[in-house]
Order: sequence, then C-alpha cells, then structure tokens
Amino acid sequence: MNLLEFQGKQLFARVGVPVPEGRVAATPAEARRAAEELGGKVVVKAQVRIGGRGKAGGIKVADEPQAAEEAAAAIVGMDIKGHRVNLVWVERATEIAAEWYVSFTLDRGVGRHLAMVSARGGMDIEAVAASDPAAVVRRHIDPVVGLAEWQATDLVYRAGLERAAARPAAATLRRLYRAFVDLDCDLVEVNPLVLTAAGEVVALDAKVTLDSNAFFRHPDFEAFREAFAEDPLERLAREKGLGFIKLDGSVGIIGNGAGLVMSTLDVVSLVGGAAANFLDVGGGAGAETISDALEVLTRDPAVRAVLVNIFGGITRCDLVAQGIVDAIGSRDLPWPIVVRLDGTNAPEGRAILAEAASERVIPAATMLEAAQRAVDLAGGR
Amino acid sequence: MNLLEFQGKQLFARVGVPVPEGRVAATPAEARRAAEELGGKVVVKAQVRIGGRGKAGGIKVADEPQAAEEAAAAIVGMDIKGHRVNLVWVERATEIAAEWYVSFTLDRGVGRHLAMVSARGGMDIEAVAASDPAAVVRRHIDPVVGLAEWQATDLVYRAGLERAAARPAAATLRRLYRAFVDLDCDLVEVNPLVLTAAGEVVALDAKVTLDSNAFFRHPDFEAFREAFAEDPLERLAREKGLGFIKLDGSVGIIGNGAGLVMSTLDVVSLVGGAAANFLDVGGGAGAETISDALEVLTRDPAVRAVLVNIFGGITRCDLVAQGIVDAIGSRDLPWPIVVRLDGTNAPEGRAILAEAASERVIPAATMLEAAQRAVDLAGGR
Amino acid sequence: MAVYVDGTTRLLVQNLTGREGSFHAMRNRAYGTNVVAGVSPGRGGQEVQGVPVFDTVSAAVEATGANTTLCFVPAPFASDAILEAAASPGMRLIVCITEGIPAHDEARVVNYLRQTTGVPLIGPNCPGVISPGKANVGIMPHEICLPGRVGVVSRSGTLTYQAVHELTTRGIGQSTCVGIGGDPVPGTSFVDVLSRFEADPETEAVVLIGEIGGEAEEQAAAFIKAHMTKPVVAYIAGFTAPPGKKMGHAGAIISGSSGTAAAKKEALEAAGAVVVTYPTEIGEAVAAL
Amino acid sequence: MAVYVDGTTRLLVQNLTGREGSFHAMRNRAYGTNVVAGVSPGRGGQEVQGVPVFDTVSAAVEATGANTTLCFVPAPFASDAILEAAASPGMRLIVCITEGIPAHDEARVVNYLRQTTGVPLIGPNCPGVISPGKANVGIMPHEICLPGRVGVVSRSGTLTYQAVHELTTRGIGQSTCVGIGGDPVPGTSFVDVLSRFEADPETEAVVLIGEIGGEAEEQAAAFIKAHMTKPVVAYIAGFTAPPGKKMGHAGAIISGSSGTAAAKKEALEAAGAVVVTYPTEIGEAVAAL
Repeated sequence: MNLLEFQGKQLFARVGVPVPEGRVAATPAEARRAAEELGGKVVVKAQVRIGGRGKAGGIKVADEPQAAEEAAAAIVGMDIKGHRVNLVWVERATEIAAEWYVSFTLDRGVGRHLAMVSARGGMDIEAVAASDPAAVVRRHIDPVVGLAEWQATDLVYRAGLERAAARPAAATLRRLYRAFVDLDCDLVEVNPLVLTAAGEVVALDAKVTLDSNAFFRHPDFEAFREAFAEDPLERLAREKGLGFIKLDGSVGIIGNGAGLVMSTLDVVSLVGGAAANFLDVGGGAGAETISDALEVLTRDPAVRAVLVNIFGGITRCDLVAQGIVDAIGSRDLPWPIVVRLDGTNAPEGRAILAEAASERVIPAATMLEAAQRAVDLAGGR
Repeated sequence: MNLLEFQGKQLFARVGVPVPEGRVAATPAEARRAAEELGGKVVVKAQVRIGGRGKAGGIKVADEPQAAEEAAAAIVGMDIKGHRVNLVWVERATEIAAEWYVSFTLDRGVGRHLAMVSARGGMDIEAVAASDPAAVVRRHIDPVVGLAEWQATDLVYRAGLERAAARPAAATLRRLYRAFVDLDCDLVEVNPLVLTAAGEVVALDAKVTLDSNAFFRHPDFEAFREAFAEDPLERLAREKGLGFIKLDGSVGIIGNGAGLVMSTLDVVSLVGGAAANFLDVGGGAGAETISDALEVLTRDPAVRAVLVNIFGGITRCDLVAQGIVDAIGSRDLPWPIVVRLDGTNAPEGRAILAEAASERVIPAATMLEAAQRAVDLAGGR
Repeated sequence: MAVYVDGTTRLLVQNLTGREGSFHAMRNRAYGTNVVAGVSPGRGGQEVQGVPVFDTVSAAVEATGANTTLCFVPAPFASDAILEAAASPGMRLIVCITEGIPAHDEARVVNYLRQTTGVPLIGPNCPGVISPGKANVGIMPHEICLPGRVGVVSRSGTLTYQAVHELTTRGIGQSTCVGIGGDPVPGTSFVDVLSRFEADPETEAVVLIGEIGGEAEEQAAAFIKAHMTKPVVAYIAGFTAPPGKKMGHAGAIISGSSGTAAAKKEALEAAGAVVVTYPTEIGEAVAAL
Repeated sequence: MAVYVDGTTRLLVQNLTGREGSFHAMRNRAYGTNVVAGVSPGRGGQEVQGVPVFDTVSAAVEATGANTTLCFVPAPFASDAILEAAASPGMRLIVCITEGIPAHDEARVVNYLRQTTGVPLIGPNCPGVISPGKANVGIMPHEICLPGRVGVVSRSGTLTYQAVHELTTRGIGQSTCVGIGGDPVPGTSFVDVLSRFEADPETEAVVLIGEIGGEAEEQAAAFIKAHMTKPVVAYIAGFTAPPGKKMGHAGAIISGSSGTAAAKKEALEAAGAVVVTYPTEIGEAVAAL
C-alpha cells in the first residue's frame, strides 16, 4: 500500500528520523491557517500517490500565509497523471546545504534487502542511475541481522556524502532501515534526504510502501486509507477480499490465481478482445467469494460479458459453481457468463451448473474456447 | 556480577515476567511494616549471593506481621556459607500448583546459548539432573536469531510442563530469554518458576548474573552494588580496575593476565608457599595501575612478601618498573617485592629498577626463581 | 528416485487439524503419499482420520520418522513453523502452502535457512510438488497428472495446473511438477529446480511457466544457456497485464528494463528455450520436441 | 607457507590511529610484517608513519589489497568492526585483540561468521599470531620468539609468552604461535589450530597451554586422540585457583566434573599428550620428545 508523503513522514517521526514540521490541508483556507501556525516561509505540496508532482506544478514555495492560500488554491483539485489532488501538505521550508538520495527495498533477484544511497539526490535520480551508475551506491543487507553500524557508515563514505555529517547521516540510515523492517515496508525512499545549513539531516520527502500482509502486526495502518482518493470499485473489491484492478475493455474476467488471470487477459487480447478488469479470487475461494466477485462486476457499466476461468486446486470447482448459481438466483445479472472449470471437483462443479440450466451460463471446455466465446458475446473489441 | 534475588526480580518485572509483590527490609521492624503493607501470608527470604539459603534456614513463612518480624530477626545477621545476611526480601506468599526449573546461560563448549527446563523444579535440581538427566530438557539457541516461538513451545512440551499452561509458560520463557539477552546477563535462572493455583506463571526466585563488560549499555546496573556486602579490599581493587580475589596465604601476587597469575599461584604452591591473593592488572597496565595494585596489597595485613610477575606484551615492562619505583617513593611499603620482568621493553624495565637501587626490590630471572625467593621472604607457608 | 518427493517420503502436515490441512492431507494420502503425522500445538495425542497429531515437530519426527513437511500454518505463524521444521534432524524437504506471509518474515527465514540447515523450502505461497504415481505433497489436483518424463516448474499456482492439464490431455506424462510460488523471496528458485531436473534420469524435457516481475526467468535463462542439455518449453503470463505495484524510483533503478514479459520471453528464447504464446500450445510444443 | 600468517600477509589495522593500534602496528611492521593500511572512520586520507588510513574496511581493501586484519577497536564497537572485516571480499584472517567485548555480542558475531563468510577469527581478547621470522600479527613480544618447528597454541595471553620464552631460551624455535584468547566464545578453538598444525609441514610438535574453565582442553584431548600424529606437550594453569564465577545450578549441570585443571590434565594425558607441572618444564619436555 503506497502512502502519501505526509503519512510516510509520520512513520519516520516514530523512529526518530527528523522531518520538517507541517500540517495537512484540504482547502486553501486550511492551508493559510497552517502557514500562519507554522510561521515564516512554507512549502505547499500536493499529496498524491504518484511521482513527478514537482514537474507537474504540485509543489510551491510560499513566503507568507496569503501565498500559501493561493498555492493551495492552485494545487487542490489538480490532476497529476490521473490522480486527483484532494490534500496538500504545508511544511516549514528547509535551508538546504546538500541533497541526498536514500532507499531501502527488497532485491527479489537475490532475496535480500538492498540499500541505495547517492550524493546526487533530487528529482532526476533515475537519470543519474542510468547515466552514471557509480553515483548510486548499492549494497545488499542480510535480512537475518539487518543493517549494521559499519554498513551504514560504509554507505555514507562510499556514496561520498558530506564527511562532516557522516555520523548523523549513518544514524539516519539506520533509523530509516529500522522503519523499513519494523514497520513492514516494501519500500522506504527519501529523495531528497537533506543536510540543512544548520548541519542537521532531515527527510524532505517520504515514499513509503507498506506490506499489507503484515497489517496484522500494525492494525493502525488501515486508517491510512482514509486519506486516499480510492476508486469505489477497487474499494468494494478490497473490502470483499478480492484482488481487483480496473481496465479499459468489455470482458469481465474472474479467475483464481494471479498467473491464471494474467494468462486469461493475454488470451482474451490474443483472440481480439479486451479485458474490463483483472479480478483474482485468490486460493480457496468459496461460493460467497465468487458471488461477491460477480457483484463487483455488476457495478462496472463497461462489462458486456464475463469470463470465469477456474482451475481448482485448493479452490474447489463445486463451490465456484455454487457461487455462480447463487449469484444468478439472487440478482439480475446483466450479462452472460462463460464458465470454464477444471481441477479439484470439476465434474461436480460442471454438474451443478448443468443442473441449474441457466441460459446466462455458457460452459466452455478450454481456456481458449472460453476466451473466444466471451469476446464474441461482448461484441469483439 | 551476581545479583541478589530481589534485584533479579526487578529486572524480570521490566520484561514483563510476573513476580510476587514484595519489599526489601534491613531490620525486623522494616520486615514487619513490609508484611503489614502486603497483607496476608508472606515469605521472608535472606538476600545473599550464594545458593542453599533454604536449607540453611534463610527462608521462613510468616502468617502475620509479628511472625514476619520474628523471621527477619532470625535471618538478618545470619552467616550463610561465609555470606552475612544484611537484607531480607518480604514477599506475598504464592499458592503453588506446580514448580518448574528454567535457566538460560551460555554453553561455552559449543558457543551457543543453552536453555534448560524441567518439570521438577525445586531445591534439588542438580540432584535431579544427575540422577535423571532426561528430566532436564536442554536445547541450544542460535544467538544470531534468539529463542523462536516454536522453540519455547517445544521446550515447554518436551519438558512436560502442565499442558493447560503451555501458552503462558512459553511466553514466560521468551520473556526470560529477552531479559537474558537484552539485559546482557551471563545467567538467568528461575528455580522455581511456578504455576499458581490461579493458573498464572510466576517467577518465585531469581538468580541473575550480569555481564559487567556490557555495563556501558546499562549504566544503571552499577547501582545494584549498593545492596551488596562487598569485601572492602575487593571493592578498592574493583574501583582501581584490578581483578582481585582474596586468598588465605602470605605471598601477595601481582601479575598480568589471568593465565599467568593462575600459573604463578600454582608455582608458589608447588614450591611450598601460599598466595595471599589473586591480582591481575590486565593488559596494557601503566605505571599507575601497578602502583595501585601495590597499594591494595598494603591493606592486607596477611601479606609478608610480594611477587610481581610480568610478561610484557601489550603491557610494557618499563611502565611496570616505573610503577614499582613510584610506589616505593610515595609510600612506605611494609614488605619486600620480588620482581620478574620479561617481554616487551623488559631490558628497559630492569634498568629502571636497577637504577632505583631499592633494597625492597629483589629482581628474579625466572618465574620459578621468583616464586622461590618470594616464598622464602614470606617465611614459607 | 524422483525429484523432491517419491515413495520414500514420510509426510508430516503442519496444522493438520485445520480445515485445509486435513482436506489436502487426506487427498494426498488417498493418492498414495505416506502421511505419517500431523502437528498442532496443544492437540498432541489427538488423531485426524488415523493420522497421529503431535504438539511439536520434534516430537512428531521422533515418533514417526517424518522426513518431509507440508505447512498449512496461518501466515502470522508460518515463518516460525518453517524454522521449526528446518531445525528438526532428518528433515529433507519443507513445502509451505501458506499465502500472505509478510515479506520481511519470508526474507529472514529464507536467508537463515540458506545460511544454516540448507533444508530446501518450496514456497511459501505455492501449490507444492507432485511426482505423478509416486507422491503428492501439496494442493495440486492430482487427477490432472499422468506419470511420465516431463518436468514442470512454475511460479504460478493455477497456471501450473493449466500446463499439466495441457500435457496430460495430449497423453504426455510428468516426472515431477514443482510450484515454486510467486512470493517475493521464494525458498526455491527456477534454477534450483532446473538443476535437479537436469540431473534427474527420469526427466527428459522441462516445461517452465513464468510471469512478469522479478528476475527469476532471466536467471533461469542464464542457467539454461550455461548448464541445460534437456529441452525447455516455456510460457510467460502477463503480456497485457496492468502495471503492478510501483516501487518508487528504487524499483526502476534495480530492475532497469528487465521484469517485463517481453524481456523474459526474449531471454528464454536466446537461451534456446521454445517459448509459446498460448497455454494451449504447451502440449503441442512438448510433443514436437 | 606457515599457519595463518606469513610473507603473503597484507595487514590492515582497525583503529590504527589509536594509541595501541599505532604502537603495535609499528612493532609488527618493524618485525617485517607487511602493514598496508589502517581504518579509522572519519580519518580517511590521513597517514600513520607512512601507512594510509581509510574510513572503511572496504575502501582500505580496495585500495591496498589487504587480506588480514588486526583489530584494536574498543569493546563497545569491536563486534561491529569484526563483521565489517568479515564482509570484505578477499579477507582471509581476522585477529581481534580487544578485551572486554560483551559475551552476547561475541556469541552473535562468532556464530554469524560460522554461518556465513567462514573467515577465521582469532580472539577476541587474545595476543594474536606470530610466525617467527615471517610475520607478527598481534601484540606478542616477538623478541622472545625464534624461527623453528614447534607450534604453540594457548588460551592465555601472557602464559603464551612464558611458553615461547621457555622454548626459545632452550634454543627451540617455533613455526607459529597462536593465542586464541580466553573469552567465553573464542572465534578459533584449540581444535581449529591443532588441525592446522597437524596439516602444516613446517610444524613437527605442538605446545598447548590451557587453563581452568570451559571444555576447550577436553575437546582438544579428543581431537589429539583421534587425529594428531604429531607429539603434544601441554601445560594447564589453575590447579590452586580460587573458584571462579558461580553460574548457578545451570553451570554445575552443564559442566558436571569437567572444567577443573585436574580433569583437563587427565584428559590430555589419556589422549597421549605430555602434561608438565611447571611452565619451566615446557622447554625440557619438548627437547625430550
């Protein structure tokens, strides 16, 4: 789960990483009050879960409260790469002596944590990494023991961060790493981490992605969602425990397992159709889950036909069939459903569908056949 | 540093291990007040840093305050294996359903932590271990990752602790292990850890040995000493940073390195003498350390001659010699000093002693010769 | 002997008393797998359809000689259960079905196993491993399998079934099918399984099922090029997939251009693998080898 | 090639800018050891009598090809410094002089090294290792050494010197002298060193210096009995030592009757070693072999 900047900064403060003082504002008037409370020069920053807001005009410096109000008026409501800005973060301006880049993430290629540090922080770090790879120091960290003090120190000196600030910089790296691990983050990225004119190390930005699998350890993290401008369909799917992503086509896709659903998307595309969504019911889905998945698709007016592609393993095809029959019985589904069942209890599942004998349900023997039927029924592309 | 029971229990409380409520008392009147405050039946326990106080009569149950006062009167001032009782611990009596034994220590043989758990806790655990080794379950713990939840559970079931209490027992083991590691203990031993009639797991005793090398992480631990009845000579030596143990003979021993000092004790014994002490100045001793060591020995009236046995490495013999010369110059030392110097800067050291030309200083060429001269000067055994 | 599991497998099921644990343990037993014990702390002494349950892995192994474990322990406790299994003497394989284990727990456990016991872990978040006709350790629907000489390895659960199904419906049997799972830090990689297939006399060809993300397929391609003499047919899912989780600039810096379905297909083809476009082509491609 | 250190040793000194670090580094250099670099974070770019100082071990190794390190870092930071050295590619030996490292830090580091890099660690709390005439890496007073064919290994710092002194004054030279240190969890055990001496063509006999406590001498005895063909002369200190730290009942249960000087002497004699009573007898006993 990607956090907004100000939420990431709240987490940094928990582990002792200094961040500039600030306030959240939803309106220009609130931004003005925030600037008045903070006093002096402030920065007004769009809170969106996407990069590039600086170039898009989503960050403005304001010398006094009136300017902050005007900046917020310009930013709130902006569209940044499809993300609407609902909130701004107003924070005290920082006098910058140096800008660094720091991130902690998992390197899936080796199965270890990866620290990346650069003395050339700022907006264009990807360009720096591409043009001068040595400018971004990369070091793997053994997750068994974590980031040792020597390793934080080594990162600081090797990246060529300002020598006079080596101790606070290394200490900040260790705190950010602690946030990464103890708060179960998939990513902690600070760009820039700055050295202030006063010699302090401060996180000026915060890009934090939380591992939602670990929310059982952090029940308070659910509350972060309240500030998001979440798509209502995606919110409904999440609440039902379904993996859902909205797409542009007309064939609604329901499948079990991300790989099979991705493959179904590919096959629908290859036979000339386009998927309306990605919807993974996960492993071990029962009748209610399938029924819920169909309900989610009813909310999307772009859907013309639905393809249910299930290969049972831990999921039982009889329960899937029962869920389809239940959904048809309780709701007036506006489209035909092409169903392909194989694997655990597939014969029982096919029998349940045959017995229900609904004309809305079209059985298919193979994945390819199912995709072709669904695309035909949706009227092609 | 071995702690008193009540100090160990203070540490247990810090990590969430339940202990009975209690009070420290130095006099019978204080013990009475403690019993009055606690209410009901109490146990009055001698606070000494040695085992076997139960058998020695150092633990008494008191049904009401008057009995607690009488118990304290009997216990305070007792001598238990050479340890005088200055304090008692008055604690609320516990209704015991089962008594277990638990300890965490380092197994030097394999270099790993060792957990030992037995369902047969109580006073005679060593006898249990000797007669029925299987009754004490032993498991090594990898210090890199610590005591995992599964391992605590395994210890509980394998030791046959009461099944109904498996969860709180395993949780208590993990907390005790946390105390062992986070508080830098060489030993955490609870005998008995009890299951109460109410189903709670409570530490009824606490034997905790702290690693004084880690006191830089725990500056508050120094204060524990205030409750000890420490030998004044040993206290002085400790304050001077010297490794000192008082012994029964007449030859004062000063050496560098525990091995060399032990060897010197052996050689003195083999040539018919007896050491008055074990005194290790450690590695890298300077002139002042040697001078301090000699001062400590002046406080021991049993010393008749002193043997300084130094093999220089990180310690420099010239500084040792200077320390001896300084001590002779500033104090009237009451005994002859046999000095054997070899190793780093030994010629310089011997020259310094020769130049000082004190009749109190007798150089010796070898360790054996030095021991023989010192024993002779002390008048034999 | 087959890869990973066979007639010598003595299976322990962790959380046998759970709904999924008991369902799949009984399916595996019905297939011929020797299910010898279950573990559920606090339930020692009970039985699940004749299979004895123990409080701890160590007690189960001592009593039954279990040498393989199948873990259905819920995600918050699963990494601890894997460590428990790995610490047990004689354990030669851990298969973990559990999905949703926190990434940091998984990274710690996988690295710790590599550094210490070296007991292979398949999964987490995987369908397990089956050697058709010999043993099934996992949740794969064994009805779709057929004994034979093609090894199957996949990051995706249900796509594994799809691939096996395509083989079986064309009469092509499988030596062993391994679902390594799609989690960020899988205990077993494509390369681990490919090297076993290469060494396995009962395997003559390999089907590899990959998907977008990570570098596992690229690493597999490098291994195939350098070490495989047996032919490999591959399928990659996700050509039209929406972009996944954004990992900030860090993700872009780490992965560069790798990780896309097209890049993976290209790498595998350059290594000499036959890469098919539809899952239905898997069987045809193997038949054509 | 001698055991552990020789003419190919390229020595890095951790905390070279400290009082003891610079003193002993210069002594080692004067003896002929190739001291190539020092590390002191924050002092990179400085020099100590011509030896360049770096901020980090990785920078020092990259610039100088150091392959052995001698650590004088103070106890609170020493375990971190050991891990830093162990993580450096090409590092083949770590010698840690530092005394007073907390026992849990030491246990973690030693176990972690065993599980991962496998780089040998001598110490902590030890005098180091010297191959007379070749290299001295540590704080041993090399004036007392003589090149020759007797290997010396000891848990005790100053008793090592005493033993070497007894040999040299009788004209008996040493191949390598190793002080393994007397800490609770030494990085290197008697057995590790004995096995190197047994394999070393330049070593013909071994002197072992033990002391009360622990089981290291008993383990050495078992190794000598099972694997050593070269003669061993041993000395044990502590027959009249006062009882050490009481480790509760736990200590008594773990150690049983082992750990006393008498038990160690008995075990070594039963393994075929010559155990002498006075340190002065060490030279005589070796001469009599």
